[in-house]
Amino acid sequence: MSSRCRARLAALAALALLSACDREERQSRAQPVPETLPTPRQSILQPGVPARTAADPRARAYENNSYQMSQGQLLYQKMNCSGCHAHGGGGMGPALSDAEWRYGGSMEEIVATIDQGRPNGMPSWRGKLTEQQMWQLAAYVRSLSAQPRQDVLSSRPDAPSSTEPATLQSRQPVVPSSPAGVQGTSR
Amino acid sequence: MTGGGGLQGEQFNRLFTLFMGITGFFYVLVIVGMLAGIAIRGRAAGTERGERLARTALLGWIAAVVLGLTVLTVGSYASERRVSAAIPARPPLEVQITANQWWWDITYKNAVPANELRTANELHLPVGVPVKVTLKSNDVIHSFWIPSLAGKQDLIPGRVNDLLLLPTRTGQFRGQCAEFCGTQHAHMALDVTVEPVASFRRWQQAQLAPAAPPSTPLAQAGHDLVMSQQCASCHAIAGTPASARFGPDLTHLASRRSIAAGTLPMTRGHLYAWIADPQGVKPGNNMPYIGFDSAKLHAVVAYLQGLK
Amino acid sequence: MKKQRLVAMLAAAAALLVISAIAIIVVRSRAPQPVAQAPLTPYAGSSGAVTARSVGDGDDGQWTMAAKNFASTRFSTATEINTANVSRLKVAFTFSTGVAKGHEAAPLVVGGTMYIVAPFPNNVYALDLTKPGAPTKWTYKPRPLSAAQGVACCDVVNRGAAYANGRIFFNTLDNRTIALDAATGKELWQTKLGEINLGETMTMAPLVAEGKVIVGNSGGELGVRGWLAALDADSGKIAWRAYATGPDKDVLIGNGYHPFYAMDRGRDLGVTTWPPEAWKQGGGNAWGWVSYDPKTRLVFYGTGNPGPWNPEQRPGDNKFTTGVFARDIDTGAARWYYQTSPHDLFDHDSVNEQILLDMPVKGRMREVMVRPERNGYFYVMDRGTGEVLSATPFGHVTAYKGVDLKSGRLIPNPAMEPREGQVVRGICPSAPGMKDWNPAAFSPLTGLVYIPHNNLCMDWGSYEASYIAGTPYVGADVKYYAGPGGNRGVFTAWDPVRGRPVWEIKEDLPVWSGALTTAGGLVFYGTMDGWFKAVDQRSGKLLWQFKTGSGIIGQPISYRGPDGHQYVAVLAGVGGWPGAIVSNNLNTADATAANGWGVAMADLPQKTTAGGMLYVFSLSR
Amino acid sequence: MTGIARDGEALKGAELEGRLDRTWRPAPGLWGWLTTVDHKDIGRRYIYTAMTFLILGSILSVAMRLQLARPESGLISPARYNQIFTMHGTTMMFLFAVPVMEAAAIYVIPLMMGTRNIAFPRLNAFSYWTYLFGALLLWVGFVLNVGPDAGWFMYTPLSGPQFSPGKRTDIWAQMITFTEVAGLAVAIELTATILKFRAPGMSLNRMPLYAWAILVTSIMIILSLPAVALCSGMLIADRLIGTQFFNPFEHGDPLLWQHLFWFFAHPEVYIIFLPATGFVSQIVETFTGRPVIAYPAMVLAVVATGFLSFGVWVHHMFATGLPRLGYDFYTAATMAVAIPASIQIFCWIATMWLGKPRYATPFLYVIAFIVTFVIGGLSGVMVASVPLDLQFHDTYFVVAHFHYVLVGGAVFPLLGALTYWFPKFSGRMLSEGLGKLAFWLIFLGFNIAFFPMHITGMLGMPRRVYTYPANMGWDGLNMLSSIGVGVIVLGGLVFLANVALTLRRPRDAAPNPWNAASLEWAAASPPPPYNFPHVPVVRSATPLWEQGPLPVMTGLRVDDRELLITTAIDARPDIRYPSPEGTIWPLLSAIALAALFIGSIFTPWAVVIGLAPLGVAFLAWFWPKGSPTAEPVIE
Repeated sequence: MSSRCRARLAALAALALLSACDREERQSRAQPVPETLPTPRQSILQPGVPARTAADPRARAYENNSYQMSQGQLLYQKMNCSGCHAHGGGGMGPALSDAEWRYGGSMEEIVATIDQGRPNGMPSWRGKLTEQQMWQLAAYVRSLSAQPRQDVLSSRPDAPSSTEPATLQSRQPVVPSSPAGVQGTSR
Repeated sequence: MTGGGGLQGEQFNRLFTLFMGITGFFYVLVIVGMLAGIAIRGRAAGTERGERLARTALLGWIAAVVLGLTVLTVGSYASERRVSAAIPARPPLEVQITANQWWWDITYKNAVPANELRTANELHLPVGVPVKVTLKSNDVIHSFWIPSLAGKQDLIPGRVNDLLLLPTRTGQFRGQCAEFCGTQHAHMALDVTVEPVASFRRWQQAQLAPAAPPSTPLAQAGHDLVMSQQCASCHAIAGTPASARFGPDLTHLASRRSIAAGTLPMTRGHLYAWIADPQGVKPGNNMPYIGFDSAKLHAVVAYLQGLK
Repeated sequence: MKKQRLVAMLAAAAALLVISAIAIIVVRSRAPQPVAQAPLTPYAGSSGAVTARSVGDGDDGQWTMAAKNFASTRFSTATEINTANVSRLKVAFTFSTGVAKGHEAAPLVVGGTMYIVAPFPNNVYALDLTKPGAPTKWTYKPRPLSAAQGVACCDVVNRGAAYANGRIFFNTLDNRTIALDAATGKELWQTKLGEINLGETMTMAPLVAEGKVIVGNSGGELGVRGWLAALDADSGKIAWRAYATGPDKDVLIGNGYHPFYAMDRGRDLGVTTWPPEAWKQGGGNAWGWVSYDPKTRLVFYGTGNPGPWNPEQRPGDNKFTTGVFARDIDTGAARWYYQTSPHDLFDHDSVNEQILLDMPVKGRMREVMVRPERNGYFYVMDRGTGEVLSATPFGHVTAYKGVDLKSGRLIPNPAMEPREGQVVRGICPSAPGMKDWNPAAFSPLTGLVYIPHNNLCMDWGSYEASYIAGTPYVGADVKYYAGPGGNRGVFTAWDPVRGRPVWEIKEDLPVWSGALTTAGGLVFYGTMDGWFKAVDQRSGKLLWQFKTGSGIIGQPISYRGPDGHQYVAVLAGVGGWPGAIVSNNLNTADATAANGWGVAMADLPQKTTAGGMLYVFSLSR
Repeated sequence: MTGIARDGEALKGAELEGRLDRTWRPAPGLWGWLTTVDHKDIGRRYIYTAMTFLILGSILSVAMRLQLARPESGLISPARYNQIFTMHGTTMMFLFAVPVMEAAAIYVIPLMMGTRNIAFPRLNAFSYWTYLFGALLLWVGFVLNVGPDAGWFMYTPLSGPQFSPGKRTDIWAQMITFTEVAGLAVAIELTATILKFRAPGMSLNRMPLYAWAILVTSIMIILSLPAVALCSGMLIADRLIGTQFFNPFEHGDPLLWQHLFWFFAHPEVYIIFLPATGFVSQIVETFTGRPVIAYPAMVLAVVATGFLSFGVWVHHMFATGLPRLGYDFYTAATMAVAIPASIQIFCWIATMWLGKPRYATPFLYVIAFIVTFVIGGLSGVMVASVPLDLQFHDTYFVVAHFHYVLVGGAVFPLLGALTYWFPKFSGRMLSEGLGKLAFWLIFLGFNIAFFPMHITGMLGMPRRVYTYPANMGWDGLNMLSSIGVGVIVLGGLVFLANVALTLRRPRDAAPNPWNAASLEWAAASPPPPYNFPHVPVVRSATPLWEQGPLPVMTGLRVDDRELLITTAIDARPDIRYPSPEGTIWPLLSAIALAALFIGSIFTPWAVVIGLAPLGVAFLAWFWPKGSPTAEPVIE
């Protein structure tokens, strides 16, 4: 093998590696794909049947990019998502950190949910968020249930932790006390 | 030298002159000594007398260095104390500045909360009035620095710092973030205006008023877009339903000197550029590309330009 | 001695029986009015407090409003079920609402019919008590907007209806007040009062007095500007609406406004005690309880928390949130106002019930209202002037140092004040308070107030919140956990005169149900794991308990059925703010789930499941 | 004692050298290259690697200066620029400056001490491989666009999990772990070598000043590196497993990072600077033909600098709002550092007065050192003052200041030292003509590039900006700085050309071409694997300037690797000590360690799983061989 040939091979290998490693790039502009949402505008949801939406090439790109995911994390707090869904545990809205998805848990389906809103209270964010922001949010939402690749996730935000409070008092079971000292039923 | 717009700046200039004098003297001494030593080749070479002389001179040199350093240290302390003595610990004006990636959120505190004034990226100070700048951060560490007024203080998440300033000269200055704070650290500037008390009061009154209602049909269309589209998800405009706090307050946007924390001068053309392609102007900042078509862009710019 | 008393009581009971029998007959023809009666004979050792004499204890045959009467005592004069026989209490009949959300409502019983408002979708059921098994007489479905569920801060609850003049009044989650014909279930009128797109909902139980339906809105966690409105009971037209923030004309503050304390006086405080414009999203919702004194024609109610929770975003006192208003029922004009938590730091709404009592204070009988407040203090206030006569903590308080009775101000503990960007730990009571909405009951027999409440502390981390209409406006991540002792709930018998507990029962879970007192010497309450309990008013001794199918957060009531026997009824159905962990199937790995209940309620899914069911009990015969 | 051969009257000259060569020479070929534990091989390798990173770091600085030459330039995106300046700082500080100073010491110190190898030679090999893998990790990451981008100082919370998503910062932090391990290992070797391996008679007060500098430096490394090990470990834990060390919400503290980081990073500047003063002392001694005057004062100055350097870290944090009284202390302490530095400067100049200077290239670098370093030192006095620092902090004034200190104070002496010891390394003298040309280009280019930065800083230009607005009065000065960097690059190329051309010539250097006084010049140029046929004996501070042949001591084994250990203070012969053979296990251990560290970037389980191969490699490395243990010197 001539040295020139070897050099070319090396250059090719280097290029391949380079292209594989864009997943940390701070891509501030949206992905170079036409900005259209993945689903038809009307809902195609059916109870009990997981909605199958067309795969969108952006799904993987956003989900595998740690910067996009961290932007999603930022938006999750700034757009008050955490007000309803807490840090994944839910509240006014359903939990996002469990395995149950009422309206589908794929990137495309989550974007559709954010975009269209859902009948039991999820507001539509169309026109309130850009599509890029919805993709970022969807990537972060999926990370709450640990679905994307682990090496893309951040361990924690600089925010109050959502784990058990350090000051938690004893978790011993408490037996209801009665001042008269009587326990249980008097049948 | 850009110091000198405020008390600290004046003190800085005086102290710097002292330091330059003494350090300059020692520098000249060293260089002349070395050049002489080289030029006068081996004049004292090998002599016992030379060795003894050198040891004695060393003691003298140490004494001189210690003396010089003492003067500088004391001068430095004195300068600091003079500044803190000149500014009361609780001055009449308090401004709270909260740093964000990559812009400044500014609130003029007031005993009556309803008179608290909120603006962004532009600081007005009355000349000759001591001011306490309270510094907080919403994300990473930033540093507040107006070179002309001198003094620098970090804004650290989880802590509240403050900086006492006393502007002594009117003028327009540029402040900026001095601690590396991420992608757009370079474009995190602050327009500072030091003005006479009367015009400061006028500015304050004007800024306290709610936003001007749109005056033309085009501006009205822009207003409706700003309220119904992505803009209102992040920005607040007093007197309108837009009340979000993710981005800078836009109530009197058009009265400011620059766009996007000192990135572009405030002109009609730059407003177009900024809204049409924020990521081209300031890559990595949190303002998204919205994709207004030209008609909508015209309307939005027309409305924003009316926010005097 | 004992025998004499027994005879006297039996005689009284017989007299009551006759009276109520007459009342039932009357009721069938025309609407009942609360009947002022002579106070019952208190037990020896009673605190000396009695139900406000201007209201009286009412009759025992029915339950026309959630709080039983205008004084909000929740005291039934029926004596059939008493400490001696309560152990024979058995289920008489049940009824499923078919809703698996939190059931906070009190059933109403009027003239042989029971009325139930279920949680969203707020169906109203009328059960015919005259027939065996109480079959449904009619059902009314208001069909509220589905999206309203998304802006209801703490489960899609409803706290009950009100009855007056042959009409049932209730609120729907999507901000409608509806009047139904009690006999047929036909809709008479409905008035839309708010906008769910702005985050507004209605969950409270209306109060009807002097031909006015008093209602208020919810939404303090979504930056909704609070108000209390009076609707004309006949037409549904808005007679007046008083906002909790904004200029004096919006708050209906005029010449007749005479607050007791200087801190509540001034012009346009609803504007000047806020940063510019912030009052428009300032909260202060009247989502809790309303009491009424017919003598002074004053309506009493409290206002909710200011928005957002993060206090640093709203410097100032934030009038007129977290305080108590006394308003003229005809005009809505404010008579007085007292702010329990100026510049509220911890979501300590002031919406809890005000029980109107007459009781001795420093040797003099005074017309007072007592309020077991969310901030942990038991307030005794002069209901004519708004003067605070005493404010005593009824649990573990670290958040405050006390109430300065001179200025009326609550004194916060500087070490516990929230700071943006840092978690403050060990704040007691927590955001749900020493006691949330779940109402206490008063027994004129003992003169004690029976308070179902919490023993919770919290960690609080606040950050700047952004107001986006129709989304939460909170700015704080909080986590609750059990306070000293490890028990999350307490049921306390409180002596309002001496300002101290007489007895208390520690409950593992927060006590989120209302309380009911009866002339039989009993007090009833339920627990979130589904135990419905009867204890002795005097000793707190547990006399009877029954495990229902789901956790109880409803308000028990008691009535005399058409058969002349006494019944006790309660809605079971876990939910509400803490119970949303179960009713909304939340993930408790996240301590901040349900605004802070995640870890505090982590064991609830193992202890109960969702489901709405009415349970009615009577003595086995 | 049959079968044991020792040098002495019976065994000397060519036969001795032949046998010693057989004993000490590494195995031939690639295997030998991988297994060698010879301090000269490893030292050379270390120097080459570190100089490679100097070149790479300089390429980054050229990129930065191209971007900054004009205002609002769009040449480099902000995200890329932030990586570049982070990589520049990190490479220069962690991959070039500290390693190259250690590398020179690894090569020179055993020779200067008159011994045959460094203490713990296998650890030395391990240290090199660890350093290499850490450096490769960082640079491969950078090439693959996962280079760190939060600054070489990695302030939290910017470097924390929220604001630096992805693996960029983890790569940086693990690179730190690698260099910590490498640096601590070398520091321990050098401390042991200097204290125990000195030639008989080289009592502490006869030790060359360079050895003093290295001794103090090594102790400083041992004391300061744990601080950065701690904070980078905490950062990794925060980022990887979600601990809350630096989360202000959960009562973690971003300033904790700054305290720990600067507790290491300020001494680090002196870790770079003190060896450079050692170079200067050796060069001044050689090229003035006399010892540096006031030896005790010089030693005390070095020790004092090391001591004071641990008490000044807060002067990096004057703007953070710490208590004012604390600031006063750190101002005074920082000012005090000027005293030992000024003593050293005085002594060198006085030595020039009293000696007969020769203007060889190394000496020119010393002159350049004094001219530039004193500027950096004096601007350092300025930034010690709180009011002045609050204006200068994080501006180009500080950039100018520390480049004057680090380039003027360390790189110039280093280049001088490389020129000075080049004949020892390679057996060839560098060309004086090209050397002087390179010197003048670098010296002038440096001043053109960095002096204007004092002014841009005073005009208000902050550091670490990827661009700046026009019309601030900064444009021309920035252009000048960029031109200056071009001149430095030219000088650097001439220097490289000089080295390349020289290496093509045959070996011709005498053992002591500069007529220097210290022991390394007693060995051949380049030295044989065993350094010295006989252990030299020292009777003064300048042994090679003594009359007559260098006295030696005999009796060490020649058929096995054996060293002489002397007492720590007086250097009296103490025991004979076996020095280990070459082995592959340090390399394999380093590979296992690298797998563990790099794996831990991706999953914490790598720490658990990675321990197994590491344990095996260590076990094999440390397995007792049954070789004779140290025995006391009998004579």
